Amino acid sequence: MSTLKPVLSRTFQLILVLWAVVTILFLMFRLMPGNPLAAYIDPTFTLEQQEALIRQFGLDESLLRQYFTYLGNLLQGELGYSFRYRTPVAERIWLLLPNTLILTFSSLIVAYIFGILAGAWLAWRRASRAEAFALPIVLATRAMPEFWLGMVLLAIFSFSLGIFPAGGTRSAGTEYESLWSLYTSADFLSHLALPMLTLAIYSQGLPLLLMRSNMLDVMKEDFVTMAKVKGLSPYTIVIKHGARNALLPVMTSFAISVGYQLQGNVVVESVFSWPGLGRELVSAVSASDYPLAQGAFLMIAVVVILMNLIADLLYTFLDPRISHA
Amino acid sequence: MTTPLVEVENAQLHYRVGSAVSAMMGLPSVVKAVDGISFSLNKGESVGLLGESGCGKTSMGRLLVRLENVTGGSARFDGAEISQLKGRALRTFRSRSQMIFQNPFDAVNPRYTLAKTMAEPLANAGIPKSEWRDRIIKALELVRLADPEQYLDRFPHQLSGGQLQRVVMARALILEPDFVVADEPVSMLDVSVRAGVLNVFREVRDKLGLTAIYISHDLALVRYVCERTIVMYLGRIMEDGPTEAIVREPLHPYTQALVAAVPTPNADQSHEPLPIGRGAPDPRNPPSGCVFRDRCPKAFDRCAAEVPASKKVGTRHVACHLFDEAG
Amino acid sequence: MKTLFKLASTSLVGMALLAGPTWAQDQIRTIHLLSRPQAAQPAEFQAVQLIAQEWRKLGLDVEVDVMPWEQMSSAVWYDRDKWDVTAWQMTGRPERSDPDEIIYNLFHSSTAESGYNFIGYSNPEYDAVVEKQRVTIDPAERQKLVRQAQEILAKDQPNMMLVHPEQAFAFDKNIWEEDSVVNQSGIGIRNTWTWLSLAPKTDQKDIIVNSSDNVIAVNPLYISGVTDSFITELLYDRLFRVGPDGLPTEWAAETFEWRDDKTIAVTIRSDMMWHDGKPVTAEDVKFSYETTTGGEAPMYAPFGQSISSVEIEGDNVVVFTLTNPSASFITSSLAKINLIPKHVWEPILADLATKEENAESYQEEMPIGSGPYKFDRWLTNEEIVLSANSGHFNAPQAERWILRLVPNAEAALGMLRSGEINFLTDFAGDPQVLIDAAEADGDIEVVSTVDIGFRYVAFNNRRAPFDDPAFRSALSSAVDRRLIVKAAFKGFAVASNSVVSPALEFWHDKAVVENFKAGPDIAKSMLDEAGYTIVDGRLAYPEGVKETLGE
Amino acid sequence: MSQPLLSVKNLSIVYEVPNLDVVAVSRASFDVPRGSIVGLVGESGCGKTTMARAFTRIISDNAKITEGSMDFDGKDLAKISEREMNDLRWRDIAFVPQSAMNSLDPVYRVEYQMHEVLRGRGGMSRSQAKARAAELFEMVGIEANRLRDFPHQFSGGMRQRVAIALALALNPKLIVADEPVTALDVIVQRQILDQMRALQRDLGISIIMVTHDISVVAYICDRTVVMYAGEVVEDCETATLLSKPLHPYTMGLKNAFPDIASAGTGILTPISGAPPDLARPPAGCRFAARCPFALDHCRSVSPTLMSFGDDHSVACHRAHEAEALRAQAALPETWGEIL
Amino acid sequence: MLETTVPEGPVIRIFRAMKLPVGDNFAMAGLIIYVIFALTAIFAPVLAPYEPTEILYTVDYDLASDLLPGQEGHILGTTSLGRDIFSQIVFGARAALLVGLTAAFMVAFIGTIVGLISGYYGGWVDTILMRLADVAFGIPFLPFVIVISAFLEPSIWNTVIAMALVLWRDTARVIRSQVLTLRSRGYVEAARVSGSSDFKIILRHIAPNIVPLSLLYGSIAIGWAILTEASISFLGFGDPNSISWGFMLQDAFASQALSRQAYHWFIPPGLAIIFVVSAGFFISRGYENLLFPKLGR
Repeated sequence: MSTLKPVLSRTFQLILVLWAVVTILFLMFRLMPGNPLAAYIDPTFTLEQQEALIRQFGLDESLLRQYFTYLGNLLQGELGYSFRYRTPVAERIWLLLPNTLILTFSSLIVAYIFGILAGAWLAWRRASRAEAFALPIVLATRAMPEFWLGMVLLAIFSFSLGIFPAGGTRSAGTEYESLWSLYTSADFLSHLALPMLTLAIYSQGLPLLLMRSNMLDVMKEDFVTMAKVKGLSPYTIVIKHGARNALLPVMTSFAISVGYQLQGNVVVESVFSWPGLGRELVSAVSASDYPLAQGAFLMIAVVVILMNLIADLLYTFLDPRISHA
Repeated sequence: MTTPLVEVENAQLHYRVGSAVSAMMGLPSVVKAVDGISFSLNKGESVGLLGESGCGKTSMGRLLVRLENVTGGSARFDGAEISQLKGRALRTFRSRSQMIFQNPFDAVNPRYTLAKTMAEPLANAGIPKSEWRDRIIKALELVRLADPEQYLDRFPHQLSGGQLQRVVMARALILEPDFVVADEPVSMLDVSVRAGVLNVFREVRDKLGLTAIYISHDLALVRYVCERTIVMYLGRIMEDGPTEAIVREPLHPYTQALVAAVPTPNADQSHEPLPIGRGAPDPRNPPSGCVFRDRCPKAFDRCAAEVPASKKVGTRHVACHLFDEAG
Repeated sequence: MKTLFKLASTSLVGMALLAGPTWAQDQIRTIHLLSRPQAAQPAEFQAVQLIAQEWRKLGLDVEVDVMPWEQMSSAVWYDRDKWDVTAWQMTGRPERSDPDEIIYNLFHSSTAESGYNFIGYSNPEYDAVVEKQRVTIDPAERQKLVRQAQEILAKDQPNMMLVHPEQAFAFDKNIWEEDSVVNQSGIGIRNTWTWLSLAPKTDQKDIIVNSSDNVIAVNPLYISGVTDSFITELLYDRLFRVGPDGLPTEWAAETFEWRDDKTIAVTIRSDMMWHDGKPVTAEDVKFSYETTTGGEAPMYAPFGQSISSVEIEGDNVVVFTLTNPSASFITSSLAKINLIPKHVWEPILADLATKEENAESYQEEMPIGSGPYKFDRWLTNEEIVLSANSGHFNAPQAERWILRLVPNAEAALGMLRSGEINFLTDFAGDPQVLIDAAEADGDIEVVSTVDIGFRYVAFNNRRAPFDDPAFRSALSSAVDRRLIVKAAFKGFAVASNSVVSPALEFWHDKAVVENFKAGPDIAKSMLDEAGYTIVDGRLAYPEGVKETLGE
Repeated sequence: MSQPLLSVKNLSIVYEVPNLDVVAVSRASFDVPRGSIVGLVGESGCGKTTMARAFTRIISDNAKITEGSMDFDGKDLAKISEREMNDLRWRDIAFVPQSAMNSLDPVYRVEYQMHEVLRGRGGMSRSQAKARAAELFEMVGIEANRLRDFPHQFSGGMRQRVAIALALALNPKLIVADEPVTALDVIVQRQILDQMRALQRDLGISIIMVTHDISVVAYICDRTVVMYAGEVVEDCETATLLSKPLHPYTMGLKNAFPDIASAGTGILTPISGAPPDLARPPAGCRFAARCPFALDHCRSVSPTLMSFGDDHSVACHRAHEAEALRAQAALPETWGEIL
Repeated sequence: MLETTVPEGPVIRIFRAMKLPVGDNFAMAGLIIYVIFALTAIFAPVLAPYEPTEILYTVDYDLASDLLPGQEGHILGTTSLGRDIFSQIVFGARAALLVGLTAAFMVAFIGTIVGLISGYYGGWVDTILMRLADVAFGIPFLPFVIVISAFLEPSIWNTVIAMALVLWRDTARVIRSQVLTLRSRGYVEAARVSGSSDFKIILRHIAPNIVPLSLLYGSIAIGWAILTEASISFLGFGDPNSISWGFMLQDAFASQALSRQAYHWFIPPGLAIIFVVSAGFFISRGYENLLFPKLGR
């Protein structure tokens, strides 16, 4: 009962936010200046052909009507037709989403494992020379433009050293039975390495700094002092009490990071020719393919919102002060 | 008989906690900080609001200076409903009714000099600037701060707790209000300086003919300051009457336990077990009927079924079913 | 507010404007020069920067507006009277080996309203010349007319012709036999003939090529993009193909015969099969041509518009009757329109006829053609795989043809060096970088070819001051083309003053290019002569002309 | 009389703040007899908490024990190695903190935290620990099934009982309790004090009770040590302290404290002024500035803690006049301005 | 009790009053970087030997392109388009300052106002504003800026406005929770009891306490804005008429600086971004917990 409550109320909130984002998206794309189809109407078209195209995309209806059609379609999981590809947007997006998710999650998992360990270590070595050296570097990694980092890594590890391939998810023409067999293949992993590393280097700063500052805070808590007074071993004190408590917000931040990372992917996917949602969004936007851009945007927004919810719930479930209220 | 200055009738202050969804699911979502409290104060009367943490005594005090508004019932000041005051009437009320806060270090803006802190009520009341300095010094003298001039340009952290609490008191009194709510004004202070602040409070109250409410969890302090005491428990009044009578012969089982529990600085005090069960009050989930019944050693069936009404017993009012047949 | 770092001169002008005296002559408004982004078109972007810099020296206030292709094309095509000047390009396609498409479509006044003459050029003398060359079948006669058209354009300067770029492509010579690469005139080594003849040296038998554009559709009835047409050309046969020499040659057609000016009979090969195993028939050919003009394929329709009827004679002869004699019919229609299987498309088209969508919106799961490659699979935004059709009459040497989608030039070059691709077919970067990389690598062969296509700056002939040929000529003369060739194209282009590429030797008018003189002084004196003067540091109209389009 | 359990001699603890040393505890001496409750009483900042922490040697990083000894059962807590000290911690010297809420790890069940001590420090098996935990809960009056709860699920008073149960886990000889009931309401406070007293009697352990509240001391402590500005100013049996205080500060403290048992509401008398800044302590007696009986001598010479009569130590130059001073001290006017 | 007073200069005192973490080496380093950065931006025309967009070429129409550092007086060489890299770096500071400061100002301003109103008034105003913040949290930041920048005219201002439209949320949430705490402070309640108007209370008691927080969020927003502008430029949606560091990187990559091994071209703008953005982080390091506000709701 007590665990159901936050889930319900947060889910309710999520639906509201989702609706608001969907509406903003709709307005954003419909109220843009100019004819949305302009880029796709060939000058040689007759007036009838032009009108047919406008009708085909339902752009002749009133704004309100378009809005309700759009909402109705969304409820059925339809995102309309791409202007450019003339095919259903949802189809393309479902094809690209797994690539984006695997990149996002693999990089974050690496970033979090490293960040948590390094953060705990730096907290342990607080006020040491190691810290004075490491902190500015960590802060600088968060200040790097991701695409720049990606390009530099590409230049070193791919162009110069030839260790990793320069882009894509697999070698030309290779075939896999399923996504799973693809994702577990050495070929895929070697393609994943550089973009994953780029994102991981950028992302590790958050868990690292968070872990470190939480550890430092926790180590000042009364219960840690009491653990010392109890004569418990340093391992118990630092790991079981310090790290365990410090981890809580770090775990929560993971979900939020997924949302953030998805946004960062937009640039990195373009650098590494990664066939994901971000690159699709960029190319759809440059091509004025409104329905596709809208669909890709919406999908990213949904993941962001979902992850915000999961972060909230994680916090609720992981902290016994809330879950056992 | 004069009309009372402060009249509280069945006042309620309910806080909503948790979301609308949890309310729909019937989970406890309301904390009844004040739940049906009635009393009145005549001009010049001072009363102690006594109770444990979470009993609603501070909320009650905040209602009377309009830091909160009643969610039910009424709280009137000089005949006017406090929560309805507007414009000019509200301004007048603000200058007539004041509050002394618990933590002196929190009650003054750390960025302000004491003169600036003291000037705030004056500015709000539209007192001409030329008079400020005199009035500030007069107020500081009133609370017996020696050599008040020296404090004007000081910052709060340069004063001791005792001194600062006097300044807080002076600020409350600078407009010569009729009514003051003092919320545990000495609980943050060391014992050796408490007495001074208490003595000043008593002196000023008598000098200005203040009507006062003194909020405290400490019966000994209430006894030192007020002739009348209202004992609260979980948002309700348990007992209301002359302090001495309550100290000597508490009627309500809760008051009895409370009086018995108060420690004294004497070697020869009773170590009898308290006439009360273990456990603690839970403001979110109070028992039905009498809110004290789950800890009351004398509780019987009726206590669970019915909220006891307040009954006059001698000079006192008691809300306990034990006194139902007495009348 | 928008331009952050205005040049000192412009701010001076701004101050002068604030003073607000009245001038005898109207100053010319700020001219907006459109360009595509640097990332997509570095050479064009650079050329535009240079041109803007030179024009500013004439006293013109120029602002460069950068936008991606789709936005730029809609700004220029859709609102034809709303833009000033734009950088533009015509890409070299095999069917443009015949000059008609360019000299007629781009400049004939009939296409100004909604066709390719988006600049609004209108000259009755010119119209007469290009109309005439269309129906002149005799080559020598026609050559004269085509050159005459070029001279008129040189005089009028409706566009500022810049260069014919040299396209650089590269391949891995460890993998492919160098002499199996075909260099098609005006097109380069990236062409269908190469994909057919490319002979593997090793076990690696896949041709792996790259594109920075996304593949939009694989649809024989939809002209969806340059990259997409590589694929359709391989999947679908045509009656003719433009050969490596730029002239049409028989393909699915075994023989052909002009029966008169307006009738051509084509005999099709008898041994052709669709990829699903069904034979290709004359019926299919007739169906293909009728579909093209039937309304469901608007983009292909112009290529079949001169056909009045298609008839079948016997088993394998198809007779086309034209509305007018057409000199370029074989190149522009018979070598252009894809042959599609009737049994596949008839039901699809019947279904589409009832809907808003037309055939351009239809993407087959598994496209069926009869061409030298078969469709294998398509991984969205990653690659398209075609495999060799061994039963084809001109079966390829390679096993598969794989198109990798690589959005940036840097990665494409990296992939070529690492072997992730073995034939660089799309390189938007600096050719010199490619050549240097090839030299360093040793295994890479770079081939560059002058393009049929060309780069130019289009003036909006409808709008003042560009409606004045003298003004256009002056602006065009302001920039020495050597600057564009060297500074923007790094030497990988030839200066141009004609829309007909020197790659089309027969049609190209050398004199037009050789006689063109440019330089700041020439431009200034031309403007002087036409009455344009500098008013307070800024170029102004001749007396009597008012600025009506100022902001 | 047997050897005291803990004997503190000349203990000084210094906080090293940049540019400056703050002597939080200055040459403090007192004994904790076996099986007794000793109160350590004083106002905020008097050094009582610092000293209490010193008995476990877990003090802030910038605090140093600069001199003196803490003789605990034959070992000097100030000198023994960290390893030896860690051996003593919780097995012999346990601690009850002021806020049990903050001193229990919020993410573990109480049972886990109990086992951590019983098994980790007491070497018990899982089943032994389980039984012992239940037994301890019973001792402090909590149902054993509540072991499965998280700390925040207990009320303030219950948490304090949990903290006491934890302290008792390994049968320590000494429990240091730092303001264990200060945050509690009077009724719960009284119940906890009763419990502590009962347990102390039953188990025969010693307790050091750190508090600012004389009434708590009066209620529960056998002996009381009064601290002022880092120094021990008086040390005797609680009854003696309340009836016959020798130090003017103790006398003043009593006057400032309201007494509900007294017949009327006499005037409470404050001690004017404030304690000195420990970074710059005055010469002479630290209380002199606030003391109505201070002489010139008091302001220049620091009094030492001396034995006066039976088992009664005091640090006052005028202790020999105490009888007379007490009489004067009872009069409010003695303390000057009462407002 | 352990408070000590050490004599301090007036600047340090002002910083302290603003709760800037002086004494912290990081924070000081950050402030110094900011000062250098601001001076560079202000004196850019003096420092830069060339106009950043000026195309340099010789009389023979050869571009002065791809020069190496030091060649012909170009400190950092020239780009493939024949522009002076050092001048671009210097003028890039101006663009960065402009983008950074305006975005930071808007983010801090909107966020502070929303947070103040939401926290102080509570009730339905709070509910609405915080739901709006939730919505803003649901909008993917970079994609949003891309869409706005691409569909409206590509200009630095559209980018800045798009950023402000989303990023106010973080500031607003933190300010709100800070206001909630402040609102229950004794001196604020005392002001209410003594009859001070809401406006006066906000202005005199609450605002001074949240200004440091606003500044902090502003300084982080400077970094975000510069990074975002760089990403936008890299993807080709940037303002082509302004030379920013992001534009330079885009230029370098589009011109294949990597293959040319023109490190002198693409490393300096990257470092410039890192330095300026880290400066904001350094300053905020003193407030580490505030760096990640979403976690402590």
